[in-house]
Amino acid sequence: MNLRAFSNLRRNYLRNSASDVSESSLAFWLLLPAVLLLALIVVYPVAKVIHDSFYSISLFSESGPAFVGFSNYVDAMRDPDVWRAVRFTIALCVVTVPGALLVGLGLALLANREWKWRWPVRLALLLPWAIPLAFSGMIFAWFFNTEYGVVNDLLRRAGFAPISFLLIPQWSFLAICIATIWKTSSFVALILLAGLQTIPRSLYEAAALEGASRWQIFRHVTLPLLMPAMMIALIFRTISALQSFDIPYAMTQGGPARYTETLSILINTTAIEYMDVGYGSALAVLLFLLSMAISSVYLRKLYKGAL
Amino acid sequence: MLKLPLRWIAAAVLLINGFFPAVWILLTSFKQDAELAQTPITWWPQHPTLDNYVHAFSDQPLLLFLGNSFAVALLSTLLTLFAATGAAYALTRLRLRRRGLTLTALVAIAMFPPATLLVPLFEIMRGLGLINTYGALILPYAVQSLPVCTLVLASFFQQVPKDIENAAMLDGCTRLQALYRIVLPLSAPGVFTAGILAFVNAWDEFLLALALNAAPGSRTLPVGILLYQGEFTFPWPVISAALVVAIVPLAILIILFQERVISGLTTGGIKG
Amino acid sequence: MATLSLQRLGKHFAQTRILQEIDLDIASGEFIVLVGPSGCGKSTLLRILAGLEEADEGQVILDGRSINRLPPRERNMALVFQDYALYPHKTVYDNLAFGLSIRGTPKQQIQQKVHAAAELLQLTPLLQRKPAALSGGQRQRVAIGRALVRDAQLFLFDEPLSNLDAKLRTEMRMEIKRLHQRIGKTMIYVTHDQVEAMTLADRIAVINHGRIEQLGTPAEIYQSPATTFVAGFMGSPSMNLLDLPLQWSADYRSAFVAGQSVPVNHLEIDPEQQITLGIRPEHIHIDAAALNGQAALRLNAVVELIEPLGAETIATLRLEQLTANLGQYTVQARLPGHQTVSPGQQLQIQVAHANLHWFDDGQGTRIASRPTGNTEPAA
Amino acid sequence: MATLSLQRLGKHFAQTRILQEIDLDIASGEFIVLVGPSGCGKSTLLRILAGLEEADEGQVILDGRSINRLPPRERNMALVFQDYALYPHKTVYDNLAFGLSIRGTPKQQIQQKVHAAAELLQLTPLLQRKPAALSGGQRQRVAIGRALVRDAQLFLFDEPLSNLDAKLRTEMRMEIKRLHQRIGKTMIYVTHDQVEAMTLADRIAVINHGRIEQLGTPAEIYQSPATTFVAGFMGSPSMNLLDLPLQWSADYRSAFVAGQSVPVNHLEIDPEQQITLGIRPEHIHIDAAALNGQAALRLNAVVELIEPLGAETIATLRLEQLTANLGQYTVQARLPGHQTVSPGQQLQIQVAHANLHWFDDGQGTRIASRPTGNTEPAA
Amino acid sequence: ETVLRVFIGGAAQRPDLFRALADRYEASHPGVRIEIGSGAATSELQRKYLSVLLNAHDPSFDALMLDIVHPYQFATAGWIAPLDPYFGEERQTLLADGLPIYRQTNLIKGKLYTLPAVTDAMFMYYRKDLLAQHGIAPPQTWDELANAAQTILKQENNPALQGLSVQGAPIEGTVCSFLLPYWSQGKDILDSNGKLALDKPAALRSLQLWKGLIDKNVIRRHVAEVKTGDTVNTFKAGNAIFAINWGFAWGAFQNDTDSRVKGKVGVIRIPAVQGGEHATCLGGWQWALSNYSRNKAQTADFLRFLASPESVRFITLQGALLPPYLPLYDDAEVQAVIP
Ligand SMILES: Nc1ncnc2c1ncn2[C@@H]1O[C@H](COP(=O)(O)OP(=O)(O)OP(=O)(O)O)[C@@H](O)[C@H]1O
Ligand SMILES: Nc1ncnc2c1ncn2[C@@H]1O[C@H](COP(=O)(O)OP(=O)(O)OP(=O)(O)O)[C@@H](O)[C@H]1O
Ligand SMILES: [Mg+2]
Ligand SMILES: [Mg+2]
Repeated sequence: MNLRAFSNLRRNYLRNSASDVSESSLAFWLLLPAVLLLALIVVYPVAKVIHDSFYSISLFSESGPAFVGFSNYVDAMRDPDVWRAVRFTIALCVVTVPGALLVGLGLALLANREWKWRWPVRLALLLPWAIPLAFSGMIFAWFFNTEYGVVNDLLRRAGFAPISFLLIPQWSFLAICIATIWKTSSFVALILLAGLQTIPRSLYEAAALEGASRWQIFRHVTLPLLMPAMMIALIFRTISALQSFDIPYAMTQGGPARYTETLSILINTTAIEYMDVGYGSALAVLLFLLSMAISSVYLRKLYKGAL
Repeated sequence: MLKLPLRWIAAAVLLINGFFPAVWILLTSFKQDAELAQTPITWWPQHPTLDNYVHAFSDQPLLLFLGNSFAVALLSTLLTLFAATGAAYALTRLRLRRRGLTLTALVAIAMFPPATLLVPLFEIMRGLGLINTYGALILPYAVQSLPVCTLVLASFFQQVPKDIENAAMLDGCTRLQALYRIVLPLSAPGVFTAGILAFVNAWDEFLLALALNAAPGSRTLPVGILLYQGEFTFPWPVISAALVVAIVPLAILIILFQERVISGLTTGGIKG
Repeated sequence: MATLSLQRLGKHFAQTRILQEIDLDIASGEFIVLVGPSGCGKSTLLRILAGLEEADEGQVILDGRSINRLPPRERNMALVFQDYALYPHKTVYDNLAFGLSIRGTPKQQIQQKVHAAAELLQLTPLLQRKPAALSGGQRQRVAIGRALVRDAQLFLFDEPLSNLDAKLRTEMRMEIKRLHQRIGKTMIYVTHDQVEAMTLADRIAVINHGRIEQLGTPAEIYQSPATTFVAGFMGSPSMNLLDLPLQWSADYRSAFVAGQSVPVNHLEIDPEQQITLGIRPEHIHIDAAALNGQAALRLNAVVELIEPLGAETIATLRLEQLTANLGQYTVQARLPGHQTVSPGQQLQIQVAHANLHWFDDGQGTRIASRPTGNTEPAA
Repeated sequence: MATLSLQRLGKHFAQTRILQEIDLDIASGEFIVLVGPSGCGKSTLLRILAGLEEADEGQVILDGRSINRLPPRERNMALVFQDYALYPHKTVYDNLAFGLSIRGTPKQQIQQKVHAAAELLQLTPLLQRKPAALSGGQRQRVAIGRALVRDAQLFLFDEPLSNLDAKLRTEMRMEIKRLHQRIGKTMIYVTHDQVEAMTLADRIAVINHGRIEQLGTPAEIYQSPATTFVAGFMGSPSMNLLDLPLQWSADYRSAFVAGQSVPVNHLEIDPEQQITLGIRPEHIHIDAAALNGQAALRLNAVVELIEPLGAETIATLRLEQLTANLGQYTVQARLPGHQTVSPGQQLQIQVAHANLHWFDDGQGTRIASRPTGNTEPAA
Repeated sequence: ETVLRVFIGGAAQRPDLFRALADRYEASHPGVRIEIGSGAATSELQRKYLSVLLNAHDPSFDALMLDIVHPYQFATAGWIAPLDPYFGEERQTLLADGLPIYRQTNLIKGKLYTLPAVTDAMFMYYRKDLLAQHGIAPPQTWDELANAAQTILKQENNPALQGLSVQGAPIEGTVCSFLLPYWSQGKDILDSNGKLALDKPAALRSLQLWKGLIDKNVIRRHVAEVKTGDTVNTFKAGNAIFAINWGFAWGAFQNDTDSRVKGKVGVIRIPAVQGGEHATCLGGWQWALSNYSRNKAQTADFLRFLASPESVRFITLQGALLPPYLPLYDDAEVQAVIP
């Protein structure tokens, strides 16, 4: 071993000794509450779901749980219902995530401006969110109702024939998307608004002086500096879009003809209605893996670039 | 020429989008049941009535629900913020091995659909003797909000110029003091945002609240409000009235908080 | 092209008046330097010109048109921010290029301009860095560069060289001067550096408490400061100001200062007036030879403190008690580096009569020369 | 109390070496000034001392104990950040008070100290403002104040006065000097201001490319710069450096510069050596009288440019073609303000032999005096 | 002291009445305390709630009031305990007296799992005033109904007025709606072995009947969105001539303050298909014993009390709920409350 390598080694040793130890031990203590919470609340349930996914546990069957290896997963892969639900869920994601991002960004930009409409905008920004999720779907089911819905009332007034939105597959998809975007844009807007507030005013000033138009300022200053917030909003919005349950369920119960059945609805019916816990767990794990796969792209970006 | 109206139209659409359902609920809360079944539908209440509000308060202990929801939401928010602050600081400012892994693990929590975790969660809470208490909700809510709150806080901590924190440490702060006295106040918009996220999540949540906290005395709002419905009836007017009662304090609370958050908290601190 | 006229500009933050009654006409291509004590409103004035701050009163007229309401981006001005305001997410290159690319300058031209500016500012090796990885002076140079690459009609500089070393500062100063001569654009420049102010300015505006205290060429400002404030502010060490009691000669054509008769008949001085006498440190000589025989005031003094600066030495001298109350004064003298004095040393200092500045003690204004004067002046 | 010793300190960011082999022993109570071109590593060095940055190599020894691993707060040092680093959410008062209150100083004492510092820094009317509502110079003063109120054992200042006007800068400089004399604490001070460096320093360290190029008293640095870099860096305008071909006299005791014989037998000069001749601008005289009869080099020159600065005038002169390649040189001369020259004017300049600096042309190092010398020197 | 906890879902199941019964029981059984838990109004939410608890083997409820559709699942999952050990011969009388449907549902795989609590059935409500005005007699068959509705709709010419309001949303009520004409053809969906055995032609006819009603605009097109409450509201608002709904709706039509059809409501049995029999859908609630109860015997005893004819009579009289026992339908007092 030459001297240089030795001194490197020594340096590394030193570096990892004193201040690092105190920093990483502080890191440990700071992470502890979060870790404890997780250990207490999440570890067992998640482990149980994963465990159950390898068993055949149907509460309807007389026999007890039996280890079946990957057969639940294999079944899932072969199950056309699963594929249909995956397709629908992803379609929902593809529309509602960008949709909510766009609406949320618009709201956040409006709410961040120094103008007299700021207060109403901020209210508009959070009202959809303040209406509990359990009721949001119902309200929109009502809005899109053929007879009693506001949307059809407007259509009628405009001279169109009413549309049974929730009974026709394509329309019901649209209705669910609208409701979802409406409900979730608040979340996005709030995070983006917070992100906007960290951008120093002087940068806008500098850009304005350099002759940038509003759009250029937005494109070259606001947007890049908003990226971390955007990533956060994206990650969580995507995850929750993949888990869409309440709104589609309240609006169509997965109908018409299971067309709007999301993965979560499918899991719910499987595990709770049909009490097929093993299969349901396997589906839950698959949903988890899907979420992981999709959000890992963002995550990498997040801790490479932004964080 | 074309740009300006376009912007205004976009703004108007966004505003209507935000307001309409809430306004509709407000209007409904003044309608009578039968009015809802009329076709063509009515927009303004034909026979405005406050009965629904009376019912909202008399049929169910609405104030109790409000109080419960508030307590649960507040406590879980505080717990989340506490845990998330530490985690976010460790993630952003401290030397931490496997930072990426920690981050991923944290976010992964959010990826399990809560419905599937319900039964084991129930068992845990029963084991802790927390079933039908605030605790049964506070803990899981805190965990639910932990990932997003941590990331929001982390992104704010990241924005605080390092030298300001350095100055604090030179002034004699420990890392922790620098966190609580300098970094945290400078991240106020992030703290408030994380707080609001956690609070509203707790305020909104239904499924866990139904399963883990069914005792009449500690019931939260979403569960409580659904009790207005009968087996077959869904009395929108009364429920709307209850929703209005539930939304107004929340909206006021959030707006108050938001208005206190001024942007550009770190301006003037650093040259360059 | 760009004549700028500020008319009774006023600005206040909350209750505090920051600027008041700023009147300033700037010819096209002129180089105006703003100086003034810290917090007097220089940056605010620049920001109002750039459109970043709104004036509460008055007008900014550019080429005959009021631009009070014109948004910054339509003003086509370049500003070097006092606190840089670099884009943290862009590399140095992109920081420099942004203003050009935003206006659709062809890529190649951008590259060429940016590289030229970077070369000039000695930033070339740093072009791919982000601002966070730069030293203070490097950041400041990026801030300058961002303005220089622009093809603006008006250049505003807010203490652009404050964090650079003397050598670089000299080079940069030259570059700015050269640029000004080449493109002939109007420039407004805030600085605390005497040398910059004196060498760059066509005219200097001295601001105090939000007002323009004096506006004039560097020579005017230096040689005929309008007020004691200006006198004390410009020049380092600053002018020595002595509140002196005057005795008058019988014909009121000369006054007795420290027992010596000094002719004052060229001044609009009033026998009742209390006066302040100003003496620049560099006009205090300790060897008579330097005076070349000019009439001079001679005072005895003791050296209290010497500060050798290399090229020169600043000596703090206590005047010897010649008359009743002269002993309270200390003055600073600027002596050539080779002239050796030592603390405690007694000496006689001499100030040519022509180099005495006379101010009204109460208002601090310069006492004007008589329009029709039978001056009895210096060589 | 606080003797500080830096031993072979090194630091790099990514691949770039920022500091290397910094050796510096600082006595307790000493006032060290660091100077050097922008980006040379001055701030980095201060930050390593304060514990904000970790050295990659070497040791920082405080009172005999290595403090490399000591966290900042336990070092009890006060640092004025180059970028201020004020607490934006605290008022000026709280910014100043924070360091005291965090260490449990009694309220009353805090109040008293803060008010005293605010008075000194002319911040009293601003105590209730937040930093965002301050001007650049005011912010800088808060940053200074934050360090001054502290009872630190070591004070680090990073260009603390760069954004203040000349008058305030002079006052602040005096205050810092006074403070140093009163409390006798070790101070390390980065500045680009010649006057500050010369007046404040016990010793100056000139840093270049992350190395200490010369360490010495202000007089040493100024009068015997160790390298052409130091020579060029200290002094404004900087020393004129002329790469000259030398002809030798037969006995090698004198050399011919521009045809004139200059004695060099007091120097360890080598006939093969290419040399660089250094002449400070203030040593260039245009009237023979100023030489007081010293032996001098006389060169003909034409005035190219004059920059009147008030107290003095900087003249750029082109040397007249006396020998083959002298005409390529311009030199800057610092003339008293009253000496009037005008562009185009022909004159003879004179530089005393004693004021000539000799450097090795290749390495740029000063050519040392012979230890045993039959010097033939200046008066 | 023994504490028995009883789950009675929502207000529709009248926990107040059962509280009164529980008080009686407490009075006669010192040392036993009854607590009633509630928490979810709809049978779906109740099921969600209970399935979490029971899945977690939670002992916090001893007795459960279940929607009639749930016991089968709960029993197969092993969540509720058979009652046979606690009911010897009584079992026979209970079964004999119950409405026929309960004979099927109370017995699961030959074991007694549940006891009847309250019952409900679907009825055809109609606008007495409108029918009288147009001189039409209450219809007995679907065709009559269709004709009646069409006539009245034409003559009233009120765009808001619907012929028949019936549930079509994917809820239990819809299954009932579908089954009404099906049953009316004398068919059953379960064969004698309890297997699903749909008679296809009958089912088809049943669907055709609904489609016909829609085509004739007797039923509005959006029927697939209509839920029970919608029917109630539509009828209450006077916007339907006929409505099929559960027994509880009677109270709503006659008593709610915003009802515009007070005193104008008639009720008849559900029409039959041409040549078929009247059939209706029965719903209701049943008592079950949680398998995780720690006081099974005591709970069973309490259930016995709850299911006793006296208790049921009390509930019927107080709550205007349909009793699950045949003999009670002959009771004069009972007939006074329920038409
Ligand atoms: N994070 C970084 N990554 C790479 N290089 C860096 C980084 N931070 C600083 N540097 C470089 O280190 C060098 C020294 O920086 P430092 O701030 O110490 O300079 P300085 O002497 O204080 O200069 P100035 O007078 O301009 O303030 C600079 O050249 C700078 O570009
Ligand atoms: N937001 C504000 N509220 C109140 N006073 C303010 C605000 N911003 C600036 N000021 C005050 O306005 C005055 C002028 O500020 P300005 O920045 O123009 O000074 P300046 O002349 O540039 O000083 P410096 O040389 O220190 O940069 C200062 O006294 C400052 O305290
Ligand atoms: Mg300024
Ligand atoms: Mg620096």
